[in-house]
Amino acid sequence: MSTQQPAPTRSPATNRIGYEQNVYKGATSTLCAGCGHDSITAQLVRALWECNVDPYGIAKMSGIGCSSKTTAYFASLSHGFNGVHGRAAAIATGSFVANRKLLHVAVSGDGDTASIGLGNFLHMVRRNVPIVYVIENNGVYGLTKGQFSATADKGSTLKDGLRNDLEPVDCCALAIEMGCEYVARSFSGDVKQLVALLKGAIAHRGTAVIDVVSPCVTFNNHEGSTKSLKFAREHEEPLHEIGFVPYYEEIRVDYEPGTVQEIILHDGSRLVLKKLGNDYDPTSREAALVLLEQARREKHFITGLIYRAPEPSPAFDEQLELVETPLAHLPDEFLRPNPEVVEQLNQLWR
Amino acid sequence: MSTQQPAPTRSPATNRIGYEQNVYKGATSTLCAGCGHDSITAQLVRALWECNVDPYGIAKMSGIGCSSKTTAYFASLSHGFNGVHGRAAAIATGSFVANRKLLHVAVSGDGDTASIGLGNFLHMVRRNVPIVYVIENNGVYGLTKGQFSATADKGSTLKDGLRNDLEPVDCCALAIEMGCEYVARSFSGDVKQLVALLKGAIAHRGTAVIDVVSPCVTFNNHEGSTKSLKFAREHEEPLHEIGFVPYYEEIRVDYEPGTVQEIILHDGSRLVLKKLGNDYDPTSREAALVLLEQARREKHFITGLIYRAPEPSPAFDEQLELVETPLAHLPDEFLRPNPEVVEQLNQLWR
Amino acid sequence: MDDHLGLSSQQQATLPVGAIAEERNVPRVNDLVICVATSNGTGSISANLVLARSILQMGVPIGTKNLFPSNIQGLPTWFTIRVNEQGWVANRRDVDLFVAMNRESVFEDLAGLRPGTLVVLNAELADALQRDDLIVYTVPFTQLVGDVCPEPKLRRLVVNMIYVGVVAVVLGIELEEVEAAIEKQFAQKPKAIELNKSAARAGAQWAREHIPPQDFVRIERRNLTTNKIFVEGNTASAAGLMFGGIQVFAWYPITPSSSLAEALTDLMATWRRDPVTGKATYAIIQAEDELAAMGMVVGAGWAGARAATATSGPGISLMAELAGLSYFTEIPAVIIDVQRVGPSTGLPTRTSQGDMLKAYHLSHGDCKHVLLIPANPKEAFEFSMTALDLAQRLQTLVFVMSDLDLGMNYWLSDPLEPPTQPLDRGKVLTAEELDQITEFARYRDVDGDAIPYRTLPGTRHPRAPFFTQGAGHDDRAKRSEKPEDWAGNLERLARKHETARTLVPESLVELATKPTRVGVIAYGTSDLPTREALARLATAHEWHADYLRLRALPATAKTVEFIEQHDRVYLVEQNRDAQVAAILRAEHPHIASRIRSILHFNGQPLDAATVIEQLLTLEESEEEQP
Amino acid sequence: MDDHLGLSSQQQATLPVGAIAEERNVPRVNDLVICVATSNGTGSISANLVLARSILQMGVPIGTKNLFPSNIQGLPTWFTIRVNEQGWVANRRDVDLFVAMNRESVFEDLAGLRPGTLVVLNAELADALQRDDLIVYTVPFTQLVGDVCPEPKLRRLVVNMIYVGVVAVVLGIELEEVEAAIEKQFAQKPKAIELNKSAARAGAQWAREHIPPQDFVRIERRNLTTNKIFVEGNTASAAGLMFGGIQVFAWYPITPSSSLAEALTDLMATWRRDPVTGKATYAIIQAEDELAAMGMVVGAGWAGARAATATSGPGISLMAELAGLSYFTEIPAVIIDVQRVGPSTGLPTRTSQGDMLKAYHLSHGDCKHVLLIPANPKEAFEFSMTALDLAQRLQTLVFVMSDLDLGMNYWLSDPLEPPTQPLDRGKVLTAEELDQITEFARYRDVDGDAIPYRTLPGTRHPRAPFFTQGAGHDDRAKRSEKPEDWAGNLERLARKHETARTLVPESLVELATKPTRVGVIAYGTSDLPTREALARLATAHEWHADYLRLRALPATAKTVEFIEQHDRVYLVEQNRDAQVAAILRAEHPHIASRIRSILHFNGQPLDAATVIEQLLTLEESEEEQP
Ligand SMILES: Cc1ncc(C[n+]2csc(CCOP(=O)(O)OP(=O)(O)O)c2C)c(N)n1
Ligand SMILES: Cc1ncc(C[n+]2csc(CCOP(=O)(O)OP(=O)(O)O)c2C)c(N)n1
Ligand code: SF4
Ligand code: SF4
Ligand SMILES: [Mg+2]
Ligand SMILES: [Mg+2]
Repeated sequence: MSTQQPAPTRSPATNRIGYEQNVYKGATSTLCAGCGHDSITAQLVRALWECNVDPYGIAKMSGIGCSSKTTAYFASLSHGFNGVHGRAAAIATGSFVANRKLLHVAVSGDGDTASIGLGNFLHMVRRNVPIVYVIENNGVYGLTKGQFSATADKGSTLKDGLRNDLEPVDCCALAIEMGCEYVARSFSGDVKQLVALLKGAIAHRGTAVIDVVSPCVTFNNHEGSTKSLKFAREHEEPLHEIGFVPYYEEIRVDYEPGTVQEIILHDGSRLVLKKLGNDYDPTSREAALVLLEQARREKHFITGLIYRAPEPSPAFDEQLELVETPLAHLPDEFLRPNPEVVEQLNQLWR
Repeated sequence: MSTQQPAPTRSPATNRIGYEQNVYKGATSTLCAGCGHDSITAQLVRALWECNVDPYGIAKMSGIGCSSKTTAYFASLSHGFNGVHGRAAAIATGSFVANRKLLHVAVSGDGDTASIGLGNFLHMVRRNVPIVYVIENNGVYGLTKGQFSATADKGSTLKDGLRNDLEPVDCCALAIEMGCEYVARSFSGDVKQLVALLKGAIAHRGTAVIDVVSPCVTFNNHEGSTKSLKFAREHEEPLHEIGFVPYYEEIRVDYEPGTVQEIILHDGSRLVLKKLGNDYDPTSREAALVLLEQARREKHFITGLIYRAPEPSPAFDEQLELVETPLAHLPDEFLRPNPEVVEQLNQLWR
Repeated sequence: MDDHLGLSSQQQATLPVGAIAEERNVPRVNDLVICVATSNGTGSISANLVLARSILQMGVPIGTKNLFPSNIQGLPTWFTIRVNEQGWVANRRDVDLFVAMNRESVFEDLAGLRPGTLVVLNAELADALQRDDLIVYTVPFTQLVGDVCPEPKLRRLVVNMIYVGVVAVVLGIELEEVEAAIEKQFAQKPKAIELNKSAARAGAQWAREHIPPQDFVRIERRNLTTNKIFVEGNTASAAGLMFGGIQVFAWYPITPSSSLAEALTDLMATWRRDPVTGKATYAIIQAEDELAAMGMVVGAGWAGARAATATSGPGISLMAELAGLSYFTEIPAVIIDVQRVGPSTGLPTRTSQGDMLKAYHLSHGDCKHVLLIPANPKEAFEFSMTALDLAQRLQTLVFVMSDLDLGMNYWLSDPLEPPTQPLDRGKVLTAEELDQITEFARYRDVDGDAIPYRTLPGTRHPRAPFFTQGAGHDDRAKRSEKPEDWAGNLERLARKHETARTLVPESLVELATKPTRVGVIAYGTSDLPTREALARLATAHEWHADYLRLRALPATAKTVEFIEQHDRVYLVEQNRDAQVAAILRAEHPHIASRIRSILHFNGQPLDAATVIEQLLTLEESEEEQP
Repeated sequence: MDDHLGLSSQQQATLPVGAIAEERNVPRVNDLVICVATSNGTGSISANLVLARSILQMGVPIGTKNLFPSNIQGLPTWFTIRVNEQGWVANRRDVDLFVAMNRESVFEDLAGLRPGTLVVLNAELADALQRDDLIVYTVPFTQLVGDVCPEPKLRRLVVNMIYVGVVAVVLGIELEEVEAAIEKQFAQKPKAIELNKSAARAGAQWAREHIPPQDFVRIERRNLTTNKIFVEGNTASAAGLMFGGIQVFAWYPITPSSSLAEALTDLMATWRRDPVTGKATYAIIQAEDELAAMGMVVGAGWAGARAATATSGPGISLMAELAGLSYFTEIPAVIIDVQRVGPSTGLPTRTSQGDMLKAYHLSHGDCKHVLLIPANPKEAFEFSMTALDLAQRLQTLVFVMSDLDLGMNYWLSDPLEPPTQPLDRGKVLTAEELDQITEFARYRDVDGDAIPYRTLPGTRHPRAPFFTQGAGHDDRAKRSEKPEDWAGNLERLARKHETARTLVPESLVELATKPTRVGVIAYGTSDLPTREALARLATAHEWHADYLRLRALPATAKTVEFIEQHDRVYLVEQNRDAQVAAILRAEHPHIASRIRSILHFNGQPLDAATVIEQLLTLEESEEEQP
């Protein structure tokens, strides 16, 4: 992919809040060499760094799986929570309402999200909980050694000959149906696109779902798997070239009119989408659903920003009308009514 | 609604297999007088009778809720299973593979299906388990006294002033995304349409989802509720007039060409859709998704056959390559390999 | 025995139960049971509460039991008021005054009554009367309601207030108190007050004109309820959570715990919004299921909030996996289990103590949780508050084991008292504190109480972060599969449970008036009927036993000593499997064989007669084989 | 103590464990432990199995333990082969011959070895050797593999077969048996056979040339494994399900039960397709979660199929609600719980018996389930079959309580025996049978065994249908909230559990050679190490005890009598909370105080030394305070 995005500033040694990229790294990965999940971790590190996220202020949430382990591999200055299988969405929801000032980043597998956790995932989306929710989608249960996940290709086979007769679940389409206002699909190997989409997700306020094809080199990298490295590399069809412009930067490159679409994010940052042939508008839910349906039918592996609501709705903390201070930091006097209230209640109940 | 459907045969006292409609009834309902669920039960009784379903051969499945109680109120010659909250889909799946010759009819609430059971419901759909799955959708938890369900209207309020800030879940759209090949929406008060859709579902082989708005007269019948009797009655927008022609009957009425669409079902029965103004084609997934999205946006209460796959895929029992005889009826010799096999295994493991 | 009323126990009574006055011309005063049979969904609850409150206002203690079906409208429902000036207001099986308003149940209702019962019978049900040993007042309700209520639509509701008037006259309840109770009941709907008052008056008027004074039972003014409150346990629990500083409450509707969540929603909206901005200092989330509810609680607890959920049996089953996560990752969490009858769906509208063992060990693997067991609304309030503190202190899951009887019935209770201690925030290290120490090890037992220190996400200190996982870890929270790390951690968790043993609410002991080698233990809502039974056994049978009320698990040293000090101890439980006995026997095998069980598990609230019957039978067999 | 290997117990050994030959010039024969340390995902399993099988083929009993991390590739993994001609092949803590192939663990590995241990050390790791009390053979594996394997990509796999050759020579394993084992191992991949053989030969060759004969340990041909099979417990369970006539199997992947489902999938595809049509006489469904898996099992059981699932700890937590549904609606169901270390995620690749209490009472409310507890592959086969029968017979949920040690390790076992009885279909009434009777009451105890009759959906008879519900019902399956219906039904279910007590596999007793007042009880995979401990205690310490192996819960009368007949009984369990002791104490309080616990819960398979240490310590304290 060539780039027309705002001229990249030469990567400085530290970001605007003074941290080196290293600060956003974590423990050494214990995943298989070449696992797609590790590339995503690397992009997450970069995106967090480039977005000047407070390295102490991240809540890293996950379920159980190879993918879910990766919360240990980035942002080591922040707390991480590797919970139970399929419940990252629910746990993250609770954590978010307890401390809405933390940037919640959830990393989850396709088994975690599309099988056992499907209901909870969709309801988190419905609540518009501000979480960057990354699905590391390899079409397989990595950690339990290669069973089909719900995003496995129809017709694919296991080593022992077992065939999958079911259509893969499309988490992006379901998220859109549940009202998600930031939905993207990417590929662990498409570094530039993925970083931009992650940065967009960080700047978005509300649930951001990024479904990233992330090859499992051990169990699902064979010829014919649409989740293999080779396939993804050869068949990726980006919807647009995508660049992220933080709120504090001007766009420094001019575009031919009509070739570029700007998506303005919550904090004033922008995603700059440069059209590639087709004329896709990611701000229309209808178009997004049709796009995904066509891609499914024609077995196209499209990537990019699939949907961003033109007018974002209130996020979960706004719906709940939470006080500004994170609940977890409220002092006693906010948490306990005056002793007289006890007497008032007694009176009421007499 | 006026009718152009095949001239109705005068309801005979008995159906083609010799049973009176009464035979398809069940215990007396203990629901509130006027509850929409009771109307649906009545239409189910009629559809089963008119479809000449073996009254002994039905498996009635449900979760927990007012809606789920209704499996006691029809087909009293058949076994019913009022399981646990949200798991009707899973339980029915198990029952179906055990005895694929039984007609599986599941009745479930919106709480049951769209909240606690959402994941299991969607995965049942994905497997294309042959089940007539009726959602009795009242936007409320009836049996637990009126809390919001996940299909409650955005902005609606409870008695104590609590407001629902969330968009309703659209089970039809989700079902289509999961590959459901028979998806319909109706209203408990639209007797004719509902019976036709139920009959179509009975004749369809594969999961058939019918989302029926079913007013809860006790907790969600107030002014402004889109699930109230009054609202549904006044705002229903049928996509088409719909008639069911069993496989053994000829259509006896001629239509002007182009005014009617015929959907041929598994057993040769047909749904005859008479167009009403708009030109909706229920055999296009894309069109169905767009339709539902528009209806959502414009807050239209459209009813009718929303989607039927032009070429149905293998149902779950075909995917599993099950023997013809229901598994539950197989004699010992099919279930236990010869004693020599034990020795062969021993040999293998020596 | 009126079994179909659900007023009997699984065993038939063999002893005289109500102290029926033998001399019929001296009415029994302030010792009776009123039962009203109506149809579910007809709004009779208001009338019944007015009746109950008017007695209370006369200074006489009462207890109420609302027996309703798992149905929204139309099935039979019974409301029972026990009046007893000694304060014995637990369930009692037999009825002194019966109000028959429901056709569906009236045949069985009447057939089940004790001879001599007073009956207020709706004239429209007169055909159901097929015996002549009852004292029946047939009241023309339809006619009376027509007179007071011109609006036909309202008559179904208003008719109930007429029987209140009738009953008031029959029993000697002062009409002024009825009217005051109506004012209280309809404080939010002033328009309804006058109409209801006139209905009550009409009933009273009719009664005065048509019913001769009876000399069986009477209510007389006393001074025994001053200052008491009359409240449902669930409401009190909700208040406890509020004063406990709850920040995140996630729930999924289920009878009988929904009303706790709903009461909390109301209370918090009034008292826990920031007075300046009007914003909420809390989040109440109706989750999509119990898995999510518990997930949210655990997530919130992790992030530093005081978080709880309320549920019932099926809910705790679904929360099992996450309960183990809370235990093992040492995240504070609170579950209020308002127990209903299980297993499975069971009887959602009936009471039980059937989740005790389940909650104690909830989740796979080696888990033991802390259980607080309130017996009345005051304790429901206190223990809900304490649970939030203890969860923080112990960094673990704490249950409050309430039940439907406590949660959904109105109880006469001592008034709530404001908390005297600040919120316990537990062992949380701030960035400043981290500066003072050289090492932070999340799961290390620094203080010898097996409770480690934690930091909250977002703490701006390089030593603060740690990785939380349900998988094996060393004391620095690093993933570990080493045998000694696993075993060491699990042993520490066991020791932490021993610390909990010293922090939970202490058992309460009441010694018998005479020295005895026999003890009785009860917990939760078994307390009141058990104490009544003991009082009665002492008076009527000269049988004495020391009494201990268990208020928490793990059992405190005092509880174990109590058992050690008695030859045999009867443990009263409202479940089939003697669940608390199982826990005590497992943990304290040396006293296992001293424990005998008194079990009651038919969905009815426990009554003293059941305790007495089983106790005497067991004591008899004890004497036979010494 | 090589703790980091995970070869130690939570307590350090205080007794001499391996019977180390004092005279070093007489090698100890057929009594040794080999441990191979490699890196996960390098395919060393094939080599290790070849090594194990070649010893087996020499007629010498072995046991293997594969200690692997919860990781797919790269973390350390240890494979242990215990060789013992007495058949004591359970875990033993110390190692006689160590093969060091993994850099990541080599420092700790070597540091942890007992002085005098033989070490086959990869020359590339020579720098890690920092002690001189080991007998080290430094092998240039890289060079050797280069010679035999021209294809660089394959070398990582083939190198493992080289150490097999080396070890064979060092221990005296016949090379012909190694080659035969290679042929067996690679039967499906004939191309690999020659390559592996030459690798083994190269290793042997090098060893013969460079390693002087040692006189510490040796393997010699015997005749002790004839007819035995060598198989994983999960595979045997799968075969049991197949012969048990399973029709519906629904599962969700989880270590360590996945391989059971996968083995079943393979077996059924071969043996359970209709020979004529090729169609399946069964359904195996990978569900979307454990809730669905259990839902499918219950649904299938309801519709008349023999249905089961296999899972581990987190799975049974999630299945809790549906387990109660099965219990209460009396629907046959089977759960095979291949236990791993909990609570929470725990140690997914480590073994435990930590779900016993949980499974026994799974679900809210009063529930008790039937548990079968296999101790070896033969029983895994039999009990999986029996479980399906018993579930039909008792119309309830039956657990098979396996564990990771049994399920995922290869065990030497007696061969499987074909079933002798036809499938038990339980009390199912057909339409014809319904014709013979006047009334069908689904939940009535007709036969006095508390097991009711049922009909299957689809039965064409007007008396056949009934309504299944988890809510209260009368004996005709009609919804009921009546107290006596509820209590009566629950009492019958308790009686049914007593019937189960008489139907489950009986305990096995081995009396001590001398009369003794002391008993020992173990179950499941604790059997072998416990018996080894007893044998050793008898020989070395003149300490004798009677032994009972519990094979099921509820405990049979024989088990209870065994405890009654002994002053004290040591119950060996691989969990922290003495979970089976808890069950026995709760149900049989009169023997509660006789039970003492020997507990092991560090994730390692139990070893005899742990039993001996704890036993002797407890016995000592027993003597001190008589
Ligand atoms: C309740 C429960 N069931 C099953 C498991 C076993 N398990 C661990 S990870 C996993 C699936 C992992 O697949 P996925 O989410 O796609 O992550 P990946 O490893 O492929 O990245 C499963 C089934 C578990 N830990 N908990
Ligand atoms: C696990 C579990 N959680 C909660 C409940 C309580 N409950 C019973 S019915 C119901 C919801 C009913 O709503 P819906 O499915 O919409 O059916 P409706 O009554 O409206 O027809 C709930 C939450 C339960 N029975 N089981
Ligand atoms: S098994 Fe697959 S998903 Fe897991 S670490 Fe290895 S490559 Fe990645
Ligand atoms: S509460 Fe609502 S849903 Fe339930 S029976 Fe009554 S009207 Fe129907
Ligand atoms: Mg995956
Ligand atoms: Mg509903």
